[in-house]
Amino acid sequence: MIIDALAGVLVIPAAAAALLAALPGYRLSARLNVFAALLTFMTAVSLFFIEPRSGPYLLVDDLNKVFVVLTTFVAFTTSVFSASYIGHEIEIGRLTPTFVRFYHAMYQILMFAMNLALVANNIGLMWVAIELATLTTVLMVGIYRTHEALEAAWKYFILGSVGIALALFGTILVYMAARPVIGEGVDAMVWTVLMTRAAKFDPALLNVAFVFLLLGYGTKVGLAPLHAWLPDAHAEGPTPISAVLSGLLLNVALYALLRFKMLLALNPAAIAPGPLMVIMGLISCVFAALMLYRRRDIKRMFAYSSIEHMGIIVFAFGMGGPLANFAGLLHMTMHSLTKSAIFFAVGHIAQVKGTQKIADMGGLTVTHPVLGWGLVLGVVAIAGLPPLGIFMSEFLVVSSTFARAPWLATILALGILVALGALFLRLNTIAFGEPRGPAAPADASYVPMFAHLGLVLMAGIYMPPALVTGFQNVARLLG
Amino acid sequence: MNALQFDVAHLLAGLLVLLSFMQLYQDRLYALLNIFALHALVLAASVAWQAFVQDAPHLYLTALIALVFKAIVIPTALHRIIVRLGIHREIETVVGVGPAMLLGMGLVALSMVVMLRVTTEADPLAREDLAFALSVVLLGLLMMVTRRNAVSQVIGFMSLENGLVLAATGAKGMPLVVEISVAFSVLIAFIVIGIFLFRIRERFDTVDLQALDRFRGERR
Amino acid sequence: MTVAFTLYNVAALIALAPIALALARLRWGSAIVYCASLILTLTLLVLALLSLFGHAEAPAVVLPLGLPWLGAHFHIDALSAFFLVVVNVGGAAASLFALGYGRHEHTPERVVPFYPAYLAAMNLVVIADDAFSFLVSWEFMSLTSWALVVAHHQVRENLRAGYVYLLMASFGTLALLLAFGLLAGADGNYLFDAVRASHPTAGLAALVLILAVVGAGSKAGVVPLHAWLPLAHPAAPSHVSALMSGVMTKVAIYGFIRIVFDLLGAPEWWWSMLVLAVGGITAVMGVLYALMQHDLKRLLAYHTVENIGIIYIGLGLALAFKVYGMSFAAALALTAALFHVFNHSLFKSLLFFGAGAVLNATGERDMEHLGGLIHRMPQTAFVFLVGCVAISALPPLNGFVSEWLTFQAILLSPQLPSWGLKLLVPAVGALLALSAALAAACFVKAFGVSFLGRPRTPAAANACETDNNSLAAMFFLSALCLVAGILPGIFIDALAPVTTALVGVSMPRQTGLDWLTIVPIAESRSSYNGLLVFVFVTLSGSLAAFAIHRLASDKLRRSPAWDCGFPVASPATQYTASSFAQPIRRVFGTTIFRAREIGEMPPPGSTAPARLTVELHDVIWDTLYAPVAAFIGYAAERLNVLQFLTIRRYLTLVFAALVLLLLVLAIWP
Amino acid sequence: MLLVLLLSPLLTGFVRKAKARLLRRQGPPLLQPYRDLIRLMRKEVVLAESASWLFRVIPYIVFAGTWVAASLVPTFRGGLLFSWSADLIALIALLGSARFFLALAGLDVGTSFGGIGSSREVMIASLAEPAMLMIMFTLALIAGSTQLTSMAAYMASGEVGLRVSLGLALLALIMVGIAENARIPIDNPATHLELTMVHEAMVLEYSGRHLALIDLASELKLLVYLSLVCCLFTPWGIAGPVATPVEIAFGIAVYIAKLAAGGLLLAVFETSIAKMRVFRVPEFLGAALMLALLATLLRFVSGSF
Repeated sequence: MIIDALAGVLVIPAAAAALLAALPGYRLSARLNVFAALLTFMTAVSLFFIEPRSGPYLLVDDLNKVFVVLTTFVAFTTSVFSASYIGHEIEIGRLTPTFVRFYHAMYQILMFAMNLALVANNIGLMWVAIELATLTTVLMVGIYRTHEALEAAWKYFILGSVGIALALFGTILVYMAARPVIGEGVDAMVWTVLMTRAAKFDPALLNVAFVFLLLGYGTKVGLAPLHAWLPDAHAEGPTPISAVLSGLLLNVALYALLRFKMLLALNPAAIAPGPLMVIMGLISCVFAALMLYRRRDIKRMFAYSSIEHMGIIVFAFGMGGPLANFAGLLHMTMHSLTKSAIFFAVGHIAQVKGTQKIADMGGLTVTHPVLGWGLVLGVVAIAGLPPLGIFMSEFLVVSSTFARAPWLATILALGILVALGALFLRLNTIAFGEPRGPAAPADASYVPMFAHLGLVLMAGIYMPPALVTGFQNVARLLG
Repeated sequence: MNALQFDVAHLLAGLLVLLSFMQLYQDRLYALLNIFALHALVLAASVAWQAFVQDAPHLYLTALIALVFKAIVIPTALHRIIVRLGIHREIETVVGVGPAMLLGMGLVALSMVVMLRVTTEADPLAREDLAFALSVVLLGLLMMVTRRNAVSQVIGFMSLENGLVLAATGAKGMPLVVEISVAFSVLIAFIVIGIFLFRIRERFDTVDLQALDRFRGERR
Repeated sequence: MTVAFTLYNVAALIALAPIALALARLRWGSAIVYCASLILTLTLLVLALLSLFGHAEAPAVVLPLGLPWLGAHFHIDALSAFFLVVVNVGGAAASLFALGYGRHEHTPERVVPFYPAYLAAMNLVVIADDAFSFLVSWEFMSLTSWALVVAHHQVRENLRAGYVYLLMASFGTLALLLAFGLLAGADGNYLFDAVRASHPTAGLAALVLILAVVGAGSKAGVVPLHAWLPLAHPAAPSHVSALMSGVMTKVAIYGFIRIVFDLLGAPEWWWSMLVLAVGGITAVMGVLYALMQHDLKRLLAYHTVENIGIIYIGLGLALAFKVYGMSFAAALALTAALFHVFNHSLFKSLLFFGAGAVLNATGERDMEHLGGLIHRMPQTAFVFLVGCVAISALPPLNGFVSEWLTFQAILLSPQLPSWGLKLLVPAVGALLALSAALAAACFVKAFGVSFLGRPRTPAAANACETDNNSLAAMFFLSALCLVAGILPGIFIDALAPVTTALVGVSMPRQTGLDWLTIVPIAESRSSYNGLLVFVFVTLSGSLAAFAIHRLASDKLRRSPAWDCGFPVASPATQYTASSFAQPIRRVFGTTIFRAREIGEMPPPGSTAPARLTVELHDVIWDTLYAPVAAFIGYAAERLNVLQFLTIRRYLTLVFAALVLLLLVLAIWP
Repeated sequence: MLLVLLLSPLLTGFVRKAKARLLRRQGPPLLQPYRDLIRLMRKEVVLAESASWLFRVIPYIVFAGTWVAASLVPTFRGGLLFSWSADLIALIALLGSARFFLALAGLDVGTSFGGIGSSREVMIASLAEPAMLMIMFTLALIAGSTQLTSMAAYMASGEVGLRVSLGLALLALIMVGIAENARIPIDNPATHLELTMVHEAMVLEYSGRHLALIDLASELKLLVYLSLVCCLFTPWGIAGPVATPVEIAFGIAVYIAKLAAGGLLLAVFETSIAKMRVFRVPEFLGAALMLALLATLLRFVSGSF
């Protein structure tokens, strides 16, 4: 092939973005959006079969392959969902066609940015990509132009930019640390080079760098207490974007963190990044679990649950070790799939009920059985009940860490339990009981939602050995 | 590099920290703006000096951006905003000046301690520069969280970012510096536009709690 | 081979669930589903019996499911086989009952799909051979039963019940998860064989034991973890309540036995004390709670708690004997516990079926609104009476036999060297005796108030006998109760392989003895022959009847009740459930439930009725659950402030975090 | 079996007579109970309309249960033919089931009196039964068996001696027996229209042969308890499994003598004490339970008590 798959995952979205920006008309652009996403996804999958060479700017290895494929897949399904969602938004006039055009272009740019962040072989490039992704999402969160949306976007924007600044400082520090060893120039920012020489870097500089990176990218991951932007951004933006935010952007930021963690892990003199991550993960998990109780807005509630799960994942990676890393990866994958599926459901629910207030929706399994039971299934999955995949990952996280750090694992387990309590408390009101709110039938596309849930279910019962070995390799890579 | 170059660079960086302190001390908006312009000016100078020392011509571009955009355009823009919103007589610090200064001292000391643990084979200029840059960043952040007024918060953010640029230029041979400074200018432009758009007077977000509740779609 | 077949059937049950979803709306849909699950459970039952009596160690089956590098292991040993029998007897009976009962279901699509899945899950728990499969099936069991509990979700209480239930279930699962995490170690040896091979240190084992007591106990309904049980069991449709009470709690017992007796290795002496104490308290508290109820199904649910306590007493004794190497005594105690497991699964299902039949006929669960049903539904009344006699541990039915065995085990315990046990065991024995007596009282109340007397409401007066399928199921179970009561030897011998596997030896063979007597230790010590007692009683009874009717009068005249000369027509003058329990409430309730009776007399001359209100407090709930909930609520409320900060404050948070971390670096050595 | 059947009314009659004598009354003749029974048998049964089939079956069940229980007690000779078919626990349980059904009968007609009766009956039983079981524990632990014949045999053999636990058990057994047989001070078998009555209230609706059976059953019950005391605490004179007619005759004589003594004591006790309020009963029985439990504990703690 002329351009290899690696470039493909970047070029296709970029081109699509340009095209969509020019293209008027909702239907066509929506289809094109879906098509581009699908194409990107297939290119990403092809990464597994034809190994492209990693250059000074682009890199592909087992780690980011997993991320890229996951990202592109969820991006694809989300684009399918957003086709029907946005259609409804236009009907009720919440969005004008111009904004829709803008929206689709932005969507592809976001894909481009995230893919770039994932395949970037250069810490500077990665930083730029993540900043780009942030700015894009800021614009999309504010797309409804309601006061609340602007409010949320503004908050996201300010906190995000501070995070970006901190991350940049960290990046500079890493460069400073690398320069004496590697020498000036681009090489001192290239992952592949950094990894080989990391042992000789100045530990003190690396430490400071990691602190800044942890806070900078941690803001994007949504770790407490840096999470403030996340719930509102999820609640006020269009639901597809909430799905992308929860399902993908958090992962991308997490990916950056992981890379730097690996870098630090290679340097014996530097502080162990693990404990920091474990503590922040625990704080986020328990904090978010408690925050779930007072939520009245359905999307905001699930945003907090994202924070909780990010906490669990970061905790797992912080604990390290092949088992915990495997669990973390698995949990991240499962969470992306499940959470985006939930947001698909929530999006349609909010549309049919005409509100996001939990109090105003009820008895969903009676009025809209498919949506309702879909939501129930999703919540069951996200709460970590079998036979769905998250149970497996949580089982691995808790049981593998309990022998090593009983108290931490216990706290985590209690956090999970508290969160489960909150989720089902709300689920009772939403899905069961006397029906409330309009009962008009939903013109929804259930395929993406149930595709995700189906995958999660399958992973909970049977995982293809190829996938397992892949994950195990990555886990070993993460140390 | 010889001692002179080192001293000059050192002097400029130190000057930046000093100016950050003065910003922290100032509570009149106009004065704040002027000091910030000065801040940007010094930054430009130090960047230029770095460009000369490292004979890296692209850094001149960065210096130019700093000079034109930060030292001239933004301050004037903010000036006009202040006039437009009629908030030029605001005295609005969260903690008093004294405590703020003390905090600033603490931060500078902290950054020194953290940075001076860096082993010495990283060249001294880099170390000193980084120490100063870190203090500038922290002071900028401190400014953001101790000021109520949007404009002064923007200024805080910008001085923070000056610290970043200082660090980036101090890092010898660091690629993408120009791009980064451009990107940041874009970011700041966004913020300023945002202030324009939302007519944000007091804080970044609205005053009264009911409004807050409405915004967050929550009822207490 | 049996394992494979069992798995096929389970798979068929699981596959039945989506089919059921499709069929649910059809007219005969639910009937088809229940019929299918009846057939499948019967086949499973046959398989289980084969592997129980065949004594052929079926080889384990490994499926490429579950944990990737481990796979899902399934294995049937004697213990699993026995519990498979319990599960599938209950399952078959419930399916048969549901064939009739299910027709009255308004929203079958909320019940039918989950029902077979629930049965499958319970089977899977019992045959799982690695920690992951075990926990998956365990929690899947909770999940499906939760779905069944909230089937009638329009009722607020049911939703709350389901909520509490799911929380407690997950809590228990987490405890078990931690226990297995400890057993498996950091490198994750989740296979049961590997766990057996690893010998945990004393402290570790102790922790695991406590976690097991908590984890399995929260599902079995051990006081004080029982809170969900009386809420959830009545909420579900009656055939499901029967399964939850009669079978699922037994599956929990299985989990406990599996961990403590099998996986955990040599026990410590104080373990048995813990288990015994838990059992005794559970038994008495359960029956006392039950006495205070007047909701029929809730009363039954509380009795499940009591019987779980009795079973735990048996297990505790077995542990104690095992510690001190008194294998035969251990075998006796364990047999008693397991036999009671079986018996309770029989009569508790039977009673819940009866309650379900009553619910269908009258639409009432509250005994205060029932009465006189024996006239309208005599057959149901009869089988319910059988169940009552059985659960009240009265000869010649099965409940008595297992309690008799437990008493025999208690009588062996003075040989125990440990002083703590010497003091604890008789106390527990007294508790056991007390709970048995109170149980009898409670079921006099349950049967008397709801079936005897005069109907208290039109609904009760116009009730009609339930359908034949339900009756068939109930008669089937009562027949089993009788057989297990008069021919216990067979069942005890069937338990021999289980006890051999767990404590090394088994009770002496019983079926060989003449007249089918059971003799736990030696005939000079104690023996019981249900058959003869039954025969004697029937003989002398009929003899007396015959003699009197032949020699003396057999004339009979109907007339209004005499009632000491001043009968009152209104059925409201009958004793109600709460008034029946009043003396016992006075004796026990004042301390345990802080029960108070407030009588309001109208002023002289006013025609207002006098009222007597009784208020009871669930002390355990108030002292254990409420505070936790309150704390979480408080924390949530406090933290919720963080949702409403200004951006500057959020920035302050970030700033603080940054400074904090830098400080950490600064003071880093 | 027949013997106990025949003796039981006599015992009741004797107790009544003795009481009357103690009260300086003439009192009914000794054989009065027989006459009552026969008369009742002859009478027709008047059944309440609201009574169910259960109501008519119960008398037979109660009678049969009690009778079987009675016939299990070795009265005058050990090694009864089927004594191994049920031990002491089973015996208690049999009496328990008799009571269970009787209480049901009280509720069946649906009158307030029946309700009072059975609710109080079960309250008493719920305390008396555990006490009984505890007593049984003590004895079983001493005798090393729950098998009545072997227990009696062991007790008869002199190696028991005087023991604290035995004394406690005896005391408790007597208290329980009094409660179980609805004697003063727990209940008053003589009266009807008294709100504190228990047993009589339960059987209020019965008449004719049913009443006869139930009365017979309660008389049997009294006999059972007395003969329990006899065979467990004063097991002298009980003939061995293989015994000559002379021994058997002697055994019977001794047995009747014991019964007479017991009845006399009972009568004395009853006349010398007043009926207590119903809600004092739990304390009375609680005391019995505690005594029994104490006895058991002592036994558990060391064999020497």
